Amino acid sequence: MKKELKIKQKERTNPLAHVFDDFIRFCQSKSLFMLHYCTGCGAIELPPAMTSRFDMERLGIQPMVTPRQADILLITGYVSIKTLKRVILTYEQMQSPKYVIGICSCTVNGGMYWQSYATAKKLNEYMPVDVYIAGCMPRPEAVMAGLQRLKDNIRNDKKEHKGSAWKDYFKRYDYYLGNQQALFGEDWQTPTDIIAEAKLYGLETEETYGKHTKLLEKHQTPLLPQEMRIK
Amino acid sequence: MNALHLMAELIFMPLIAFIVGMMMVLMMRKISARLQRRIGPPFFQPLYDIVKLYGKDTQISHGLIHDIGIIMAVGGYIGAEILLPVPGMEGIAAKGGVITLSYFLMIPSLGMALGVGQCANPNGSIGISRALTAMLAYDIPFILVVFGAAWHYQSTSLIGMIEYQQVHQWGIVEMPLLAIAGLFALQGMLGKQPFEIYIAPAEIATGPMVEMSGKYMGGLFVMQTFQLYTAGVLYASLFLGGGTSFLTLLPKAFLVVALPMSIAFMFPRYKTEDVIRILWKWPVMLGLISLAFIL
Amino acid sequence: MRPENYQAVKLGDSNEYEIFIGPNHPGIEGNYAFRLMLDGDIVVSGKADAGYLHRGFEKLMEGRLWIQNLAIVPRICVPDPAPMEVAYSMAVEEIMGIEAPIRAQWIRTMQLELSRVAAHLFTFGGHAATTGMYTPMFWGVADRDLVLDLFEDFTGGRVYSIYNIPGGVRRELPPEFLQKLSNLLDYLESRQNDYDNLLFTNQVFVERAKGCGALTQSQALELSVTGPNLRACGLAYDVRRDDPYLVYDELEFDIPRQKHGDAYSRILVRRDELFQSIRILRQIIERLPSIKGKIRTPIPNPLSWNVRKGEAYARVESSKGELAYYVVSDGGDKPYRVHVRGPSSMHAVQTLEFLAKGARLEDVAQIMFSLDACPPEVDR
Amino acid sequence: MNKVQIDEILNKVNGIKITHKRKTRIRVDVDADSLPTLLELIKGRASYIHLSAITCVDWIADNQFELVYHVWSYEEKCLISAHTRIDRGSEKNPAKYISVYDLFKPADFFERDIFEMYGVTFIGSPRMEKFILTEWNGVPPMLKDFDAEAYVQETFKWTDYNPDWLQELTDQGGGIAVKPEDIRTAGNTHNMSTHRERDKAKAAAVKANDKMQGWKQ
Repeated sequence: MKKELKIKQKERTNPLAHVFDDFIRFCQSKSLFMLHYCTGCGAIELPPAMTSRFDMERLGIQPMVTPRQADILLITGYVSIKTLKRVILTYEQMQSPKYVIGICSCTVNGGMYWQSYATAKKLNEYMPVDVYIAGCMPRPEAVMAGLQRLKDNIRNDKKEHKGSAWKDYFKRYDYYLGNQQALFGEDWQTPTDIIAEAKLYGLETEETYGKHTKLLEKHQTPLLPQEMRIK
Repeated sequence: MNALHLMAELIFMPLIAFIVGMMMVLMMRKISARLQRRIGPPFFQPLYDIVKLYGKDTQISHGLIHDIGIIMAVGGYIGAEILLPVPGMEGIAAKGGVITLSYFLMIPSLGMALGVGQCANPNGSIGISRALTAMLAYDIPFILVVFGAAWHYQSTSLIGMIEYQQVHQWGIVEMPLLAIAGLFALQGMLGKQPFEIYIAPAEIATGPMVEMSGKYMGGLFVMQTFQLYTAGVLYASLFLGGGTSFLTLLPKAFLVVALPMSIAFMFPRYKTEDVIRILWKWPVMLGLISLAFIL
Repeated sequence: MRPENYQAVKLGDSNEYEIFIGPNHPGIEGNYAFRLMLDGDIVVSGKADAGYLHRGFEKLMEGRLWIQNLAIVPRICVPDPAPMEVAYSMAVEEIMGIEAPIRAQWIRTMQLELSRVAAHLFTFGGHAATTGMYTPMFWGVADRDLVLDLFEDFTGGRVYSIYNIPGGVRRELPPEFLQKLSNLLDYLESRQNDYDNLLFTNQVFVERAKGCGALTQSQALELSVTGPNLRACGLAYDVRRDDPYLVYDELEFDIPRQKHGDAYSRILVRRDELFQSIRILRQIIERLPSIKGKIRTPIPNPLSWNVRKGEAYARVESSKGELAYYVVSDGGDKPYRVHVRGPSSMHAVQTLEFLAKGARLEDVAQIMFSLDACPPEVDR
Repeated sequence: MNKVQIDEILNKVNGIKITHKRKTRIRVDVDADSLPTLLELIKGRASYIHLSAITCVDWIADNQFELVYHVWSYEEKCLISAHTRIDRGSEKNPAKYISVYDLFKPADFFERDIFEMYGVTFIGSPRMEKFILTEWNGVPPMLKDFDAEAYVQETFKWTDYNPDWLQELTDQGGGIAVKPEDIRTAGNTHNMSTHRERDKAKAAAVKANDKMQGWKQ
């Protein structure tokens, strides 16, 4: 039994709306909670970046431990296929606006593990990536510079449209789902219903649907409210 | 006129609490940063965090109770703020008194328990059960402290207590043992190390906050500002003579908050049962001895 | 409100419930998972779930040249990469029947000990953070960064130095490097008091760590526990002394040990080892200038280098324990088989499962960090 | 215990070949049948109680797996590597061997590892299940006849890297001598299996450069 969701995005009629938007965007760029998923070696350069020597907190970036609260998903290095599944689950649980940063060359193109049967090569096939920080591994300064770039992107999103890559996941869900299915098999599904969300936020486009989403619908278990019983 | 005046106070008291609380959060983060040999966040960071969390495009709700829980958590503190007299504004403090206030201070924990229970995340459930256990642990010394203070000042109204201290000596001079017991309870109430059992990221991945996102997390951040403010001002009013103006009250409040924070970043956390044992042993003992003197 | 699609797994009529620690969790070291079955607060059973960091290293190495492999070996253990390079180079040297020049061996020893210092500083912070004290982590990582600066100075790489090569080391030390090293050691020793006050004698920390995850010596031997974890159980076994390699038989150092085998003993052993490493480094600073000579035994053109047929089992003591490389060559330009025996493959799987049973939920993360398990060594 | 004494103990096993490689390394070759006996003997009689590792080597030309048990003695300070060979088996009839879990607890980990990576089943090992490769459905990947590179080429796509500045350089006759795409598709050349091949490629690139009369002038 799937709930029909009828809420549509409201028209913005407030004349001050864009002022609020700008202010919120400014705050978003100033305060970033990051979830650093230690998928690989790059994770070792994050503690120096976070702690006393480079101190990320002075830029308003602090670590958070659950995906629900985080704004940035830091993928720190190669993603093995087993990890990639968890990364996608994590990504889908995060609340938008959300950003993905791929650290290390391995997230760009497989890096030095390009021969490996166990690692996924291109991260942006499976989720939209905002900023890549190449290097093996990038120094803390490079990580900080990448985060600064992300902050600039968020602040200038209105002009340049670089800070809203997360919308792409809803808009072109079929593409991402197709790549995921190719790697994990056709019965792949996540607990989050992306299509319903895309409808809810008014982000669905033609590319949200396709043959892959049809395949998903075939075996997707229906949403059932959890039973609560007290014995 | 009177009703209008009261209305204005009811709005301004939580607002002041919010702004001062944010500065206290900033101070807390700055203290931790200095102890950890780094610079720390910029001045407006707490504001940015809260605005950002409220400005999230999407939130996930786990049902009505989840929403109500957060409203209770924040609302409980807003209620507490208008019961907490500050210089120039009394709100409904004269009608409520410190007993009502201590009841109000329990509402946020219960509200969180409701909200988190709805999330169906085992980490959250463990966290909230620990939070309630911690509440049980620090409430006994807290009630003792409140009772002792009320008996000593012969008043259950905070206004009366402050007036007494302005005339006579500060509470901390007259009942030092009770004041120390109060500091213990304060540490437990703020949930800081060594009594930080319900946040515990390494054990239960931040316990009650595990499923909170967007506005809900923002609610918790707001709650934290109120929590620090309440703790600071309440302790200052009970033992440090309150203040005739904000210039005298706020330094005391900041000092009171800074003390547990400086201790917190130097200690690990106890286990749950150790927290109960320690909070029921030392502050309660101190409080009882102090009560014996007072009575 | 937004739709969610979760289904809780029901476990029948029992009080037990399941909790996942990891793979993305502050209480787990790196990318690793541990499933707990809990009854209240007590762990009924735990099951390690590895493979999140699996890259198929051993397969990759079979497909690359002997010299190319040097670039990927350090990546097997990220916090302590130097022993990996040295062990691999030593194995290849043993097959080839060559030996690194004496000066290269001293430099290698220095690199290993510096790496051990860095790894231990990292571990203190991690262990303390699991008990809720974050300040040592900030201090430790910042001090470790100073060691990394030195690495950058003499190898060119901050974390992965790729400094060793079969037959020696790549480069001569930069001028005045030993003076810098000496200054760093002075600084680290001056920090000892701070660390002791903050962490090792902190009453609350001692209370948390004492008795947590205790191993007896016989249990440790049965589970093949090595390194500081074994020495915390009272057996002074160290590859550096018992199966000497490089120049360790010419150096004076003690092997610290403790009796109780719990988390507190383990962190104390690491603390003492840190200062033993400093002692070794001081001896190296003293001796190294008087040792002149080449730093590399010439090897054939590495791009068409056929290592002769043979096999070797090279063991070194990393900061985690006994690290071994088993290298087989069939006479080709690539290794026929490389097997990595990471010390954590013993600690993070069977030992952790054994210690978690009956422990409290609060202690699981601490047990894992006190064992200093390094997940990539398990997954490879 | 000196060389003679340990030899005496080892020689109780039938068909054994002992090589003293150096002071702390002894190589022993035994039949597959007598390996457990050997391990039990050296554990019981000579205090070799620390199982350092079990390695499997795939000798595909001989159609055999070589199992190597590295056992260390804390008292003798010596490592015995016991080598044995078992039949490689086939896909339908995978290789089997006897577990030494009852002698050495850590064998659980190593045997499970070999089971995953090579498909050798150890009879009596407590957890013959997937551990690291739970998401892997293919053949055991460490087998020599599994071509990881072909699998990768089949499964994954690559990012093309053609920035403008590189294109400019290429137009002028410079740029990357051997493109990563070519390396990948050309199979073996990626590792420059011989330096001559690499030199050839270089020479070709230089020639091309000369023809273009490039940007150097």
